[in-house]
Amino acid sequence: MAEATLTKKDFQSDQIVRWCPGCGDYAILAAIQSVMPNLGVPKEKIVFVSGIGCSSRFPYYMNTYGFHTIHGRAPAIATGLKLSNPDLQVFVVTGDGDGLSIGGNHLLHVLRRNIDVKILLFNNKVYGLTKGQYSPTSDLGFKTKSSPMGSLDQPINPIRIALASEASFVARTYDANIKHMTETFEKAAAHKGSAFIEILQNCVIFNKDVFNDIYERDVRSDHMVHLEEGEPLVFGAESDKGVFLDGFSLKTGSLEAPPAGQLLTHQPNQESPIYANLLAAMEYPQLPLPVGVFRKVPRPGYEAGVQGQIAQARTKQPDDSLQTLFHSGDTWEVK
Amino acid sequence: MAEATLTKKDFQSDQIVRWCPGCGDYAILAAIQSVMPNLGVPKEKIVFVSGIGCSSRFPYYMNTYGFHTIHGRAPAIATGLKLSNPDLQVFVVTGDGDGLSIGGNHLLHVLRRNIDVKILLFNNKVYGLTKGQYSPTSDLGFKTKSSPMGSLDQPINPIRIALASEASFVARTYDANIKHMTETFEKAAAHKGSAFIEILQNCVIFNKDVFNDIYERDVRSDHMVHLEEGEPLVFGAESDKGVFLDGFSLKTGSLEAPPAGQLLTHQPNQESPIYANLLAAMEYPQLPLPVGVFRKVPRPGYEAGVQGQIAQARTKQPDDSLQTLFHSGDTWEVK
Amino acid sequence: MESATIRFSGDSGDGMQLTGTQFTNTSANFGNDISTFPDFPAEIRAPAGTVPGVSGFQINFSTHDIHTPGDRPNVLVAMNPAALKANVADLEDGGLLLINSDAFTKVNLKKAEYEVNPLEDGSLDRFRLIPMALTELTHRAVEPTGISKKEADRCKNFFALGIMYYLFDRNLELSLTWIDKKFGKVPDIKEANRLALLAGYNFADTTEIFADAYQVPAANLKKGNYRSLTGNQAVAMGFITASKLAGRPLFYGSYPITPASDVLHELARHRHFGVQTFQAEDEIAAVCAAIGAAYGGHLALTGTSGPGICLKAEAINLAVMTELPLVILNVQRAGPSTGMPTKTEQSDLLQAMYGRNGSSPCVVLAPATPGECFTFAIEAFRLATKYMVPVFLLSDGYIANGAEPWRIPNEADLPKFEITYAESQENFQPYSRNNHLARPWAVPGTPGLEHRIGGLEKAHLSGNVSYDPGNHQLMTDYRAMKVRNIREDIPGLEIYGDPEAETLLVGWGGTYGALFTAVQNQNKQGKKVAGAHFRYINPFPANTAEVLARYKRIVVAELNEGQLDFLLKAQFNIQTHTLFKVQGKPFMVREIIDFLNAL
Amino acid sequence: MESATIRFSGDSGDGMQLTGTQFTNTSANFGNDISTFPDFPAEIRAPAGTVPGVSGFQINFSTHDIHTPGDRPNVLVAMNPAALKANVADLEDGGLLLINSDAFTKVNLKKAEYEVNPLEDGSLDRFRLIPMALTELTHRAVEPTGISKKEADRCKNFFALGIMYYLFDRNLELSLTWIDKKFGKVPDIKEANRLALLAGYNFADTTEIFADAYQVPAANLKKGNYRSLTGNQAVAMGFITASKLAGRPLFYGSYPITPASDVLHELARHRHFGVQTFQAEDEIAAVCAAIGAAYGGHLALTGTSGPGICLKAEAINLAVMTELPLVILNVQRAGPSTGMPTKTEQSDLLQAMYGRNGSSPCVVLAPATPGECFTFAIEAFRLATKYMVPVFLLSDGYIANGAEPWRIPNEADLPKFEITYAESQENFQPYSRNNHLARPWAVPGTPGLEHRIGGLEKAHLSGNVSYDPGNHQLMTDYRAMKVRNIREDIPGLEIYGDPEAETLLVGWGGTYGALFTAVQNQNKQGKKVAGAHFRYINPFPANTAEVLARYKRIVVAELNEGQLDFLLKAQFNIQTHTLFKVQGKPFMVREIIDFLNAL
Ligand SMILES: Cc1ncc(C[n+]2csc(CCOP(=O)(O)OP(=O)(O)O)c2C)c(N)n1
Ligand SMILES: Cc1ncc(C[n+]2csc(CCOP(=O)(O)OP(=O)(O)O)c2C)c(N)n1
Ligand code: SF4
Ligand code: SF4
Ligand SMILES: [Mg+2]
Ligand SMILES: [Mg+2]
Repeated sequence: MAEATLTKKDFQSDQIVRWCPGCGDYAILAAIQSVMPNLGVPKEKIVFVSGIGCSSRFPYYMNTYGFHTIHGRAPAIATGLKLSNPDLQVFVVTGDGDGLSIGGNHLLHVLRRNIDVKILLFNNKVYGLTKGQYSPTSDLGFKTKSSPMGSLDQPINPIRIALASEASFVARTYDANIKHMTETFEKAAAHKGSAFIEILQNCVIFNKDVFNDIYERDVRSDHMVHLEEGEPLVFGAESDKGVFLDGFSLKTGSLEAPPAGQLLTHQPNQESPIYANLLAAMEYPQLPLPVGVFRKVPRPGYEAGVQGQIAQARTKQPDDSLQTLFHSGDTWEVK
Repeated sequence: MAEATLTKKDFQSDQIVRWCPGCGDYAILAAIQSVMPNLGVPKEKIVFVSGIGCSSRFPYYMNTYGFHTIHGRAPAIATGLKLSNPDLQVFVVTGDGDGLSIGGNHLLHVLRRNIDVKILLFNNKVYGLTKGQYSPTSDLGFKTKSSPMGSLDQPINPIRIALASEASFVARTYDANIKHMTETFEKAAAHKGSAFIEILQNCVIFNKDVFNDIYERDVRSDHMVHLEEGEPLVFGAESDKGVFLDGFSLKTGSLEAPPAGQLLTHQPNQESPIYANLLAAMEYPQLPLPVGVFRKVPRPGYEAGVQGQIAQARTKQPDDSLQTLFHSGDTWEVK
Repeated sequence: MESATIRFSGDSGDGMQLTGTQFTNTSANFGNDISTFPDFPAEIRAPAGTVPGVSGFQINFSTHDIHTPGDRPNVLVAMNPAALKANVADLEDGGLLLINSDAFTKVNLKKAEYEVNPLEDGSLDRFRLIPMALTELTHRAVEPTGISKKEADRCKNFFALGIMYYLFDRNLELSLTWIDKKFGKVPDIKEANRLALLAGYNFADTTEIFADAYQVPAANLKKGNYRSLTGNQAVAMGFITASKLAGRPLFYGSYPITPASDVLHELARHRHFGVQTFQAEDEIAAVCAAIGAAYGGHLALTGTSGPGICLKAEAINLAVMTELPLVILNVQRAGPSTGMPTKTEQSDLLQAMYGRNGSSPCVVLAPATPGECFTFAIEAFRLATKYMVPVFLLSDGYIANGAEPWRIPNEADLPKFEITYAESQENFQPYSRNNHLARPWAVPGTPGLEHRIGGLEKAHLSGNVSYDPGNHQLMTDYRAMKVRNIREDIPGLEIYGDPEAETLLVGWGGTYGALFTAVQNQNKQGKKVAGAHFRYINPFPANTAEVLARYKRIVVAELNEGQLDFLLKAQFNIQTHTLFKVQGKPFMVREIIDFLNAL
Repeated sequence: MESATIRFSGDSGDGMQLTGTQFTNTSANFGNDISTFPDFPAEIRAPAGTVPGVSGFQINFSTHDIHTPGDRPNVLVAMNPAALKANVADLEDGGLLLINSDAFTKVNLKKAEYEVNPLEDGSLDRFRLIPMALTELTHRAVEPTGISKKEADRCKNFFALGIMYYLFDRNLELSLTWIDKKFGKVPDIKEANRLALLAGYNFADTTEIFADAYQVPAANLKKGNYRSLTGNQAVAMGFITASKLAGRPLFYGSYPITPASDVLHELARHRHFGVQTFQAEDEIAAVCAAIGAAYGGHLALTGTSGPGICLKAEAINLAVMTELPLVILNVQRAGPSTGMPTKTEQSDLLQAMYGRNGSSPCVVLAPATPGECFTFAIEAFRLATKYMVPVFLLSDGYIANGAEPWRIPNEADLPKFEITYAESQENFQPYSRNNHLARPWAVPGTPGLEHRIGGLEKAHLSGNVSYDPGNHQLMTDYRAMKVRNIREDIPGLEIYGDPEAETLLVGWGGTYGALFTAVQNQNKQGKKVAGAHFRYINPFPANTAEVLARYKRIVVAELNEGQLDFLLKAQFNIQTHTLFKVQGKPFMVREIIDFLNAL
């Protein structure tokens, strides 16, 4: 098999990468390129579809098929592509502006339909390409050229939006951890149906180090909790702290002297959205920020549904000749 | 005070109401008209802004200011109106198609910004005006002219979308109960900030009686649970059943012989979204459908924020003369 | 009688569309040429009995070729006062006016805003008024079935249809068969409708309310098998046909909107042809999904009406830049903004031409009749795929809902068009061009053709992003030339009417029937008038300048404020006389004749 | 020297925009007339050292009136090989080429895709090449401050600026003050930049690399206070001024997009003028919020660039139908689709005219210079509010980013316009019209005026929904007439150049400077050429037909494929010679002259 011999290099295009030096996008690109050979999918069957934004330049750097579309619409274009060619492996690359501002609605609908595309949302909490305006994930009070006195817009949480959109696979990862990205991407690629992955990404120019408090090496273990299926939600450099549910509220505590409540065990497969919503409510600094797979449930795929209807229709009406089509109503003859 | 003497009649316009006989919209209109005199707001300060759909004809029937805009965009237009005139009482009327299909993104953003508009989403699980195609809330398998073999689109739950959008007030009511509608609308009107209300509405032509299993008089008490602040989630004709949380799952049981788990007490004021998300996950027929106020939390209003910034800017730079503006950069004189 | 025009009118709930369609099919089957014009109420169901709730269906049937549903009906059926009010002004003087007198109650008169009963105040004297207790008569006719009063009420349209069948000496067979099929599962309703139809016919026969039945003999149509087809049905069938001819599946991305929704409904019924219909969350997603499918190698179509085109503009430009084949159907309605959704107009032509940022050439086609909706659906895909370019197909509410007999083609007679995808190769150049300037259609999944496209300006050949000034000029020119050169691939502009004419009547799209009839009429009266009708607007046919130059006087008639006129003036430096109408209504033949006579 | 053109070019990180702006301000202050043209790299930060990462700033300064930034620089400063590569073709033969030789390392040469070092292969022989170790020299100059190497590197633009100041005998004062203010909080950086500037100046002085310093004496500008202003700054200031003059708050609904974002940034800084800027979730929400604010009685503005206009089209039509005052700013960029976002073009004119469904007339204005962006911002609101109509204001990337000296007006000299809202009254008719056909502006909150508007066709006077055919025609005509009549309210088309000319050079919007200069130039050479420049495009000025008829030969020049040309031909039945350029670049004066000479 030809594809078995592919390497990361095969997925690097000949285009010069044009992100700012230090941009988190480089690490994400490297992670994706290193994951590609492991998918078992031939290069020509892989397509990257993106919107507009720094992040959305992504397809140019992948030596696969690529479509750099228009702002916010990548999920819709990917939908049409995937419906027409269900055996392609389609990735969507988008940003917090592209995916949650102008493109919020398409994101919602592609997820609820469970189209089998993998959506990578690069969240740098800012509009990079247009030079630094606040985005839907920017913090309240964030000062930018378009919000010189601070943003008044309550930020949204991409994970919560994805869950409300009935996404069947929802995860979060971060540019500072290639290994975590790689694993997360592989899980997403293996999932049948839509996969939504928020990637925390550092925009060194317009929102420098915004996630450092959370994910820098020396604080990471205290400020993040890595979700592992079947494992308790444990964190801390010594893995000595846990996340507990007490009534309707979450809190952290030491494992040795646990607080009131129940230590959570990670169950991404729960059909009910309740548990995943619980995790999605965890935000730093009140709680450690969860990364990993929040939810992963089987759901019927849309493409299969469409193909199924076509097959069923053909069984019922096997005759698809034009003559039959033309004569399908009342007809008469003029002699 | 002139407005104190207003009656329901004062809010009826001279236009003939043109919904189909039996349409649930009539009851909603009656409820709204009857609530108006109680708001303590003069008629001329009330504006109804709508999109396009059967439901969106609503403003024509209200003898207030009204704007029947374009499909899906009412929240955005209402935003501009409210920002320009913060002392207006602005209602948005939309449908499941208008508000969740084409307009889903604007809904999300108006809610997260917490613009002080009251959004009434008439959910009849179908596109009425365009004669009966499936909508984003239609059930899987729903057969319509555009889905003759059944819809393949996983429906979304408007309440879950509103919660993920960080809405500060979220409620559900239904056209079969004028009293419940009236109370809910009054609560929404009293809330400062965005209020989102899903109204279950019967489209007698294209989706006849779709909610009857839930809300018809004889089944209502068993298939719905009415949320009352501070009260336990109790239902049944004899108020003998309750909703219990057991681990991460909800179940119902008799109050006399309660199942394992904790009987829920309604707490719409919780700052954390966890509890409201829990309720939002309740769907008929697995569980009784909750109606009433899911969530109601104080959050800073956007209009006040804007006005505050203007005031603050004026304190800092009281001089708003044109000459100062013109001279605000480097200038030089030619003599 | 050579031809006759009947208009059925009643409340939305009275089944007038159905009645009209039955009469149409029977007449068509009989061998008449036909043309129909359904006139729906605005989309909200207005309260029963009011003028906004009136639904109408006009049919013109004839023993010779006809091209319009008729200006003014010879016979008007009015099921209630509102229907009378809404339609009586159109009835020709001396026309037959059949009225359901049972419906002329105080309440109904008030709903229709009649102060006095028009049946009694002499205001209808110039017509041959025939009031009949239609409700009562129908009730009596269906009594044996024991159905409810409400159900019985709903049969009165068949009673009325029966009367018309008698009056025009038509055979009941087709409608009886239809009733059998339609109501097969509810025997008493089936029986009731049967009884009503027969009773209407017999009642007319025995009561001698009419002096005699009229004869409108069969037309001398070309031999063949026929069916009746609306423009919306035809266009859907055309797209499926294109897909079969090309051997590529059809993908339709759409979002419901009046009057285009029926194309979605029609295509959705044809999954067994491999058709995928995708009801998107909005028009933007609909066109984007279609672009995705075009990229994926499908015959990609998106369809809507005017306001939806606004929303699709940005994405259509993406298809222009990426040079993907995309067909955009616009079933035009009256604008601007929401306008009058159920009414017809031709006012989106310049939007198709120029409604996008930048220099953004697309092909623009406009079928002239319901039947041509079929052929132009195929033509649209032939051009889109051959030239790798977006193609607009401008239909309108009038031809979309109007029907005419359609001679069923033989598969062998259909145009062929071949589609070739790029094949695996070394050093693939996604923006190389063939001799008609099309770039290769390289479908994901093809080994070795991995490449990147997008909305930024593309470098010639490589397709890489390019900001080079000369390249931008070159690519802009290519995009324009590609469309301009299509001139060589389409038929020339044809002239009909008097070969020695000095006046040329020019139109485009759905007004053909009225313009053609007006020219015929003028010629009969010895007036030296000819006509030319544009189906190809961008590019215009190669001989356009030459044809226009031949005439002393050019008259442009269109249902807008002068959009084709504008294009012709700008491109061909001509002066014109103009007849513009923006009323949400098709042209009446009379209006055109009067205009020509007054020149 | 009467005038000179310098272009600073370097990597995006080299501070060339800043350097250019400093030189501009100093020259303006000195009394030259100036015109500038910044040329940004495409929006993504390209890797340092590559051609796509080059940033340029051209300034033309003169002792007489000038109107363009100059075709070809007399002096080119190139901070690295990529900058040389990207710009050298534009430098005039014999021009001065100042180069930072330190940057011509192997690595950098490779990044710029130079095979051999151009400093060594004789390819620059036709210029006055001056290679200098700018990096090295700067490092040495700033050594006393002890700042890091990286920080020192960033001072070299001031070193280069110092050299230019010497070369053109400029005073350092303004830049020194600026450095003081800007870096006041970081003393060592402040000191370093000061040192670099002075060192550059002194270096040029002492080393005698230049034979002499040039003199470009002060121009004879009209007396008054001046400042330098880009089109984007000017338009923002104009809108704020309109708001002050009208006594109504300004509302700006927008979504960031190149090259319009700076208008949002600029307005956002002016909250103390009561300005509300609303950064919406997309362009649709932006225009809709503006429409809501217009309905609410504010001066409502929405702004974007071409692709954003596509998205706003449907909502603009709502403003057309509801007859609300709305100003739509389009800072045009190269299209179609995403096109070349940082490059200029004039290709959205027909989109402004026709980019909506139905017959949808809007006013279209196009300022000709950065300074006119100010006056036309006011004019746009005057017309929008007086006629209750949407107004397009078409700026472009060239005038938006280019600067010129702007004579600060006196408040008393500014145009007045009055706004009246409808007052409480009985039987209010929201679609009644005043003598210039505007309907009343009835703001929610006004007792007694409760009424309903929307996108469906409106009945004359009452504004109720109407499907009446005659009413639709009437309202369509009103909407068109209202805009057409504005002819009477705007200045006539003016002619510049030779009064006895037989050739008229016609243009619109941001190309004015180049066209004007070309005509001046031709006249100097005795050529009988005049010019006319359109700022009002819909409607055209009342005397347009008459003016055009006066000339034997009409030449239309525009930065698109012929959009104004198209409008003129269609409306005025003229024939034209055309000069169209679609390269993402402004006209060079030379191109126009050559074209005219070749006619
Ligand atoms: C229709 C349209 N509107 C606006 C823009 C301008 N624009 C390009 S990217 C962008 C935001 C990008 O933000 P995000 O998605 O967060 O990407 P990032 O650059 O941060 O990776 C905007 C507003 C555009 N290209 N098209
Ligand atoms: C841009 C645009 N697209 C499509 C339409 C057609 N359209 C009008 S209403 C509607 C759906 C209405 O559904 P919903 O919001 O559920 O309202 P309902 O009629 O059920 O009350 C559609 C698709 C339109 N008017 N404008
Ligand atoms: S602007 Fe920010 S997001 Fe964009 S390339 Fe630079 S660092 Fe990355
Ligand atoms: S179609 Fe349905 S929603 Fe619309 S008016 Fe009729 S019953 Fe109501
Ligand atoms: Mg971002
Ligand atoms: Mg609905």
